[in-house]
Amino acid sequence: MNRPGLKVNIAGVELKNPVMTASGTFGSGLEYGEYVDLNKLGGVVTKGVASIPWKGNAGVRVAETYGGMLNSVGLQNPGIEEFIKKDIPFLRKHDTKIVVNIAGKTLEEYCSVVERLAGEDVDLLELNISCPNVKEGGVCFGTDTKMVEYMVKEVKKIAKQPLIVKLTPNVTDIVSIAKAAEAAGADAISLINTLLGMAIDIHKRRPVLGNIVGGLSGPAIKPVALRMVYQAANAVKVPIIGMGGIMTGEDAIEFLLAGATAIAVGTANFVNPRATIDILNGIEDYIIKHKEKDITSIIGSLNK
Amino acid sequence: MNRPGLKVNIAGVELKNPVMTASGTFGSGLEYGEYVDLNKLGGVVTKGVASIPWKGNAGVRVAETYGGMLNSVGLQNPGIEEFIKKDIPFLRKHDTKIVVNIAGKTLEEYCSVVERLAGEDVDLLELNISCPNVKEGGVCFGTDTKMVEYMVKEVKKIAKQPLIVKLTPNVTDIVSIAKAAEAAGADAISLINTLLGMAIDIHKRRPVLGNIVGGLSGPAIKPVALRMVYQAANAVKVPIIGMGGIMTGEDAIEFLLAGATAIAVGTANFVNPRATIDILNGIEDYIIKHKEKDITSIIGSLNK
Amino acid sequence: MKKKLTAIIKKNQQIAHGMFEMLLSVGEIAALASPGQFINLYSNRKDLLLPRPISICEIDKEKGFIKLVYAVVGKGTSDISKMHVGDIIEVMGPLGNGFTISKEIKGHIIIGGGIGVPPLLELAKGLTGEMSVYLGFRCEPILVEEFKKYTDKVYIATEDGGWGIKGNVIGLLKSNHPKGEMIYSCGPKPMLKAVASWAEDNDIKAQLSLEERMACGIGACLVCTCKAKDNNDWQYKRVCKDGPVFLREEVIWNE
Amino acid sequence: MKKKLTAIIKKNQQIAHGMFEMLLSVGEIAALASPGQFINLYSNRKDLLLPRPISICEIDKEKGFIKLVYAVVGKGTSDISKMHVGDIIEVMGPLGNGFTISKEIKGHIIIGGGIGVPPLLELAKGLTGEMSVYLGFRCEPILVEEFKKYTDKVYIATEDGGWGIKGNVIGLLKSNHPKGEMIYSCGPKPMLKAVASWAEDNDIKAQLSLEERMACGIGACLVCTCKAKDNNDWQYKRVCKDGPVFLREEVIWNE
Ligand SMILES: Cc1cc2nc3c(=O)[nH]c(=O)nc-3n(C[C@H](O)[C@H](O)[C@H](O)COP(=O)(O)OP(=O)(O)OC[C@H]3O[C@@H](n4cnc5c(N)ncnc54)[C@H](O)[C@@H]3O)c2cc1C
Ligand SMILES: Cc1cc2nc3c(=O)[nH]c(=O)nc-3n(C[C@H](O)[C@H](O)[C@H](O)COP(=O)(O)OP(=O)(O)OC[C@H]3O[C@@H](n4cnc5c(N)ncnc54)[C@H](O)[C@@H]3O)c2cc1C
Ligand SMILES: Cc1cc2nc3c(=O)[nH]c(=O)nc-3n(C[C@H](O)[C@H](O)[C@H](O)COP(=O)(O)O)c2cc1C
Ligand SMILES: Cc1cc2nc3c(=O)[nH]c(=O)nc-3n(C[C@H](O)[C@H](O)[C@H](O)COP(=O)(O)O)c2cc1C
Ligand code: FES
Ligand code: FES
Repeated sequence: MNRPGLKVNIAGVELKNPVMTASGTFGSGLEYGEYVDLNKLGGVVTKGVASIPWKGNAGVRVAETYGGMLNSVGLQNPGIEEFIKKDIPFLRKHDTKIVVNIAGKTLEEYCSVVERLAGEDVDLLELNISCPNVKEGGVCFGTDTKMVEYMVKEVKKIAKQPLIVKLTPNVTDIVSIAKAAEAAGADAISLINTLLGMAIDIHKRRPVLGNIVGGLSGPAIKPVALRMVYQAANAVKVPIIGMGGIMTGEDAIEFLLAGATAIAVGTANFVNPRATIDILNGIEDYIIKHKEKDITSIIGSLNK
Repeated sequence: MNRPGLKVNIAGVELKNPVMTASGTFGSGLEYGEYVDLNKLGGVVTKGVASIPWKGNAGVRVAETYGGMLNSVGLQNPGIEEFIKKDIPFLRKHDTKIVVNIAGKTLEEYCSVVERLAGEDVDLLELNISCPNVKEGGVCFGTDTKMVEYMVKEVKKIAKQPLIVKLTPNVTDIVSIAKAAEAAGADAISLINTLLGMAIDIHKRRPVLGNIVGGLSGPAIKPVALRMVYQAANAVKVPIIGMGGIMTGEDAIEFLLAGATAIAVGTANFVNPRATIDILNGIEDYIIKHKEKDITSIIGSLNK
Repeated sequence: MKKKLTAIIKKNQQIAHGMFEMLLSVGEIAALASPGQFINLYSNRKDLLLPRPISICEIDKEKGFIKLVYAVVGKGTSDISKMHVGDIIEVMGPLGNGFTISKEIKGHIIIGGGIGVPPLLELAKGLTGEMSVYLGFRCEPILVEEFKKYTDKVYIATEDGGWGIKGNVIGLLKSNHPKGEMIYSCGPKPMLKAVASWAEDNDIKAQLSLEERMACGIGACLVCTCKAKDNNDWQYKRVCKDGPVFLREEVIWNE
Repeated sequence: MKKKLTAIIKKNQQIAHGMFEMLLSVGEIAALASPGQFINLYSNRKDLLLPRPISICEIDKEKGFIKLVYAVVGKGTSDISKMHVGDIIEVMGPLGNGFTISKEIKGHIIIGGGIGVPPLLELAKGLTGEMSVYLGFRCEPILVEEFKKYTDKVYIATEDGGWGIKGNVIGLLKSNHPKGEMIYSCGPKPMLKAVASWAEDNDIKAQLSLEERMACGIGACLVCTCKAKDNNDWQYKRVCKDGPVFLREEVIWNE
C-alpha cells in the first residue's frame, strides 16, 4: 500500500509532515534526539532564545495539575550567540526544518535576535509574544492588538526568514489578536501558548511555584486550544500551527480538522519521549483508514 | 473533640459553612436533595434564571474532555415566575441559604429578574455576566470593564438582596474586571465561570456540541480558577466565592488559602453526587489536623 | 439518602463482536429496578469524569443481580470491558423512567435495533398477553434465544442478510403488519423516528426509549435533551429524568 | 534509540513506616546503571502526567534487577505502592550523572539523610579502601544492615534518639571527626548544605546528590534547577542531566 502524502507548507517552507515540537519542551533536540529520530519530524521548534543569556526564574519551576502541568521556567536561555554556535549546527545535521522561537523584554531585544539570525541557516522564526513588556510595566505583548500589530510590523521589516507569530491564549478575543498579527504581516500563526495558572501546596501553605503563577499546558487545556485554533482559522488566511494538549494522533487530527496546517507537541514529550513519532503514526493511520488522498484533504475539513 | 467553626459571612449573610453549589450543576436542589442533605450546605446556588423561559441550545449539549467537560446548555430555564412558584418554596423548606443566579440577554432583562425577586425570600443574588449581550452584537457582558461597571451599577439600584457578581474567565485581565464590579457596588464576587472550549468528533468530522463551542469545567481548569481567585482576592476587598474544578476537600482548601471566603462545587457533583458533603468533611478535617481555631484562620492565609 | 453504590462484577464476557454482557451483584439496584431504566457506570480512568449510562437488560431481584449488555464504542466502555470478575465497579441507579406496563393492554409489539435490543428483554419477561418481537442488527444478532423464551414470534432483520431477512426492522414491520395496542421500542434515533411514524400511520400507541449524552444522570444539569411537545409550544425535556422512555406523541424529530 | 521500558515488579513491600522497597526486573537499565543515577517511574493514573524520579538503590546486573526504596509522600508514590508483584510498570533510565568513583581515592565518607540514604547503598558496594557511613533519620532507620555488609563503621543518628545518637548526621560528623578524601552525600537540602559547609571547613572534597521537581528528566525542559557557580557568575543547572550529583564547590545554597 502507498503511504499517504503528509507534506504541508508553512509560509513557503515545506515540512515533510505536520508534526513539530512545541518550543521549550524539546530543548534544541539534542536530548530527545536519543529517543526520537529527528529526521522524522516536520520541524523542531527550539526553546525561546533572547539577545543575551537569561537566567530564568528561581525554583520550584514545575507543578503537576490534573491532566496538566504548570511551568515557570521564565525563558532561561543561553542567548543568541551561544545558540547559533551550538544549536543550529546540531540541528542542521538532521533533515528537519529549524524553527527558532524568539523571546524578548523589549521590541529592540526581539529585533536584535531576528537581525542576528538573518544570515543564519534557519527555516522559520517563531515570535513568542507572550513575554512581559518591561517598558509597559510588564503587560504581556500579546494581549493588545495595537502592540501586536506594531511589533510584528517592526520585526517583519528585518526578518529574512518567514515569521510565525505565537499567540497567548490569555486574552478576551483571540480573533482580533490573530487578525492584527496577520494584518501586520505574520506569515503564519501558532497557538496556543500556556494558560496562566497557579497551584498551592496546602501543607506548606505556599504557592508550589517559586514564581507564584506559571503556564498551564497538557491535555487539560486542549479544549481551549482547539477552540482558539478553530476561531483563528476561520478569521485569517495564513496557515496555523496548532498546539495545546496534543497527546495522541486523534488529538492531532482534531486540530487539523479545526483548521491547523501543522501541529506541535509539547507536554506529551514528558509523558512519552516518543510522543511525536506516535502522534505522526496516528495521523497517518487516520488518513489511511479514512481513505483520504493526503493530509491536505483533512486540514480544515470540518463539517459544520 | 470540638468541631471547628465553619461559619463564613458573605455580604452580611452568614453561611453555616463555606460549601455552596455551582450554578447550573445542581438544578434547584430537588434532584440532588435525594443524595445530599441540603440542610448541610452553606448555600444552594440555583440554575441561572431569566425574565422569561429560555429553551436553551439544541443538542448535543455535553462533551467529555480530559479531566473536564464542555457544556452548551445555553441557560435553559423556566423563567422567573415558574422559578418563584416552584423552586423558592422547595428550597425554603431547608436550612440553607438561597442564592439565585440570574441570566439575561439585555440589561433590562437582568433588571426585571432582580426587580421581580425584590419581595421574595431569597438570601443572595448572583449576576451571571458571562451571557452574550444581544444589543452589542453578542459580545459577552463580562469582558469589558465599562459594561460591567454600568451593569452592576444599574442592578444595584434595584437589588434588595446583596449582589454577587459572577465573572467570566475568558478575559485578558480579571483584576480590572473584578475591580470594576467592586467599584460599581458588587457585594461579593464569584469566579470562575467556564472557559470557552471545543471538542471535535474525528469520526463524524463534526464539533461534538450542537453549539460548536461550550463551557469547559472540571479539574482541568482548576489552576486557571485558582490563579484568578488569588489575583482577584489581592485586588478587591469584597468577599470572593471561588470555584472551578473543586473535586476534593484539598482542592477547596487551595481556594480558601488563595483568598476565597466560600467555594462552590460544580462538575464534581456529576462524578460523585455527594461531592459537596465529602468536600465539606475534607475542609473540616484539614482545620482539625492543622489545629486551626476555625475556618477564618485559613482564608487568605497563604505564605508568599 | 440515595448514593453511589459499589457493585461486584459476577460476569463480564464478550457475547458478539464488540458486545459484552456484564452481570453485577448490587442488591439495592435490583430491588428497585424496572424495565427500561438505566444505571450509571463509573470508569476508573481519572481522565474520564462522566459516568456511562447503560440500560438494565435483566433483573434478578432474588439474587440481587442485574445484567447489562453493552457495546464497546469508546474509551469508557473499552475500559469497562477489561474489568475482571470479582472487581468492584461504582454505579448509581436505577435511573430514569422505564416502560409503563398496563395489565389492560393485551397486544404488545416490541421493536429493537442494535444496542437498543437489550433494554427490551426484561420488559418482554413482564408482559402478559400477545407479544411479537422485531429485532434489527447490522450483522450479528444478540439475545434472540432469550426473547424466544417469552414468545414464539421473534423476527430478525440484518443489514447484510446473514440472519433473518435482509434489511431493517421497519422492513420487517411493513411485511409482517403486526397488530397490537402498544409498541415498545429502543434503538438508534432514525429507527425510532421511523417506528414512530409507522405507529402513527397504524394508530398504535408507542413508548420509545431514547439515548442522549449525559452528565448528572438525575435531571439536574439539563444537558440531555429530547425535543418534546408542550401544549402549543415545545421544550427540551431531560432524557435522564423525564425519560429515557417517551410517548411517541411527545417527541419532535426535527433535530 | 532509547525508549520508555516496561519493568516487571518482582517485589514491592513496606520496609518501614511509609517506606517501600521495590525490585524491578528491567535488564536494559540494570546493564547501564551506575550508583547515584535515577529512573523515572510512570504511574497509571491518567490525572498525573509527569513521571516520578526515584534513585537506584541497588543494581544486580546479572539478574537484570534494580532495587528502589521510596517513601510514600503523595498521589504518585501512593499509587505505586499499591502495585502488585507481577504487574508491569513503565520506566525510563538510567538517568542523570551518578557519583564519580576514583580508584585513587582511598578514604570515603558516606553521609545520608532519610530518603537520601538508599541512593548511597550501591555506591558503598563499589568503593574500595577506607569507608565510614553516617546516616540520619527522623525515627525509624532503614538499610543499616545492608551498609554494615560493606563496612563496620556505620553510625546512626535519629531525631528522637530511638536508634543511635539523638540528633542529626551533622552532629554525628562533628563528634566523630571522620577523616577521608571524598564525601558522598544525599538527603534533604538543609542537610546537604550543612555537609557542604562541614566539608569546606575540613577541606574535604564532596559529591552531593540533589533533588528537584522534574518534568522531562532528560535535560530538555529546564524545570529542575540547581543554582550553580559559573566562572564569576552563576547559572541554573539541570538537576536531571547535569546532576543529580554535583560537586560541593558548584552549588550555591542561597535559594
Ligand atoms: C439511557 C441510556 C441507556 C443506554 N444503554 C446502553 C446499553 O444498554 N448498552 C450500550 O452499549 N449502550 C447504551 N447506551 C449508550 C452508552 O451510554 C454509550 O455507548 C457510552 O456512554 C459510550 O461511552 P464510551 O466512553 O465508550 O464512548 P466515548 O465516545 O469515548 O464517550 C465520550 C462521551 O460521550 C458519551 N456517549 C458516547 N456515546 C453515547 C451514546 N450513544 N449515548 C449516550 N452517551 C454517549 C459518553 O457517555 C461519554 O460521556 C445508553 C445510553 C443512554 C443515554
Ligand atoms: C533525582 C531524584 C531522585 C529521587 N530519589 C528518590 C528515592 O530514591 N526515594 C524516594 O522516596 N524519593 C526519591 N525522590 C523524590 C521523589 O521523586 C518524590 O518523592 C516523588 O516524586 C513524589 O511523588 P508523589 O506523587 O508521591 O508526590 P506529590 O507531591 O503528589 O507529587 C506532585 C509532583 O511533585 C513532584 N515531587 C514531589 N516531591 C518531590 C521531590 N521530593 N522531589 C522531586 N519531585 C517531587 C512529583 O514528582 C510530582 O510531579 C527523588 C527525586 C529526585 C529528583
Ligand atoms: C516547560 C515548558 C517550557 C516552555 N517554553 C516555551 C518557550 O520558551 N517559548 C514558547 O513560545 N512557548 C513555550 N512553552 C509553551 C509550549 O510551546 C506550548 O505552547 C504549550 O506548552 C502548549 O502545548 P502542550 O500542551 O502540548 O505542552 C513552554 C511550555 C512548557 C511546558
Ligand atoms: C452543566 C453546567 C451548567 C452551568 N450553568 C450555569 C449557569 O446557569 N449560570 C452560571 O453562572 N454558571 C453556570 N455554570 C458554571 C458553573 O457554575 C461553574 O462556574 C463552572 O462549572 C466551574 O466550576 P466546576 O469546575 O466546579 O464545574 C454551569 C456549569 C455546568 C457544567
Ligand atoms: S444528564 Fe443531567 S439532566 Fe440529564
Ligand atoms: S526535568 Fe527537564 S530539564 Fe530536568
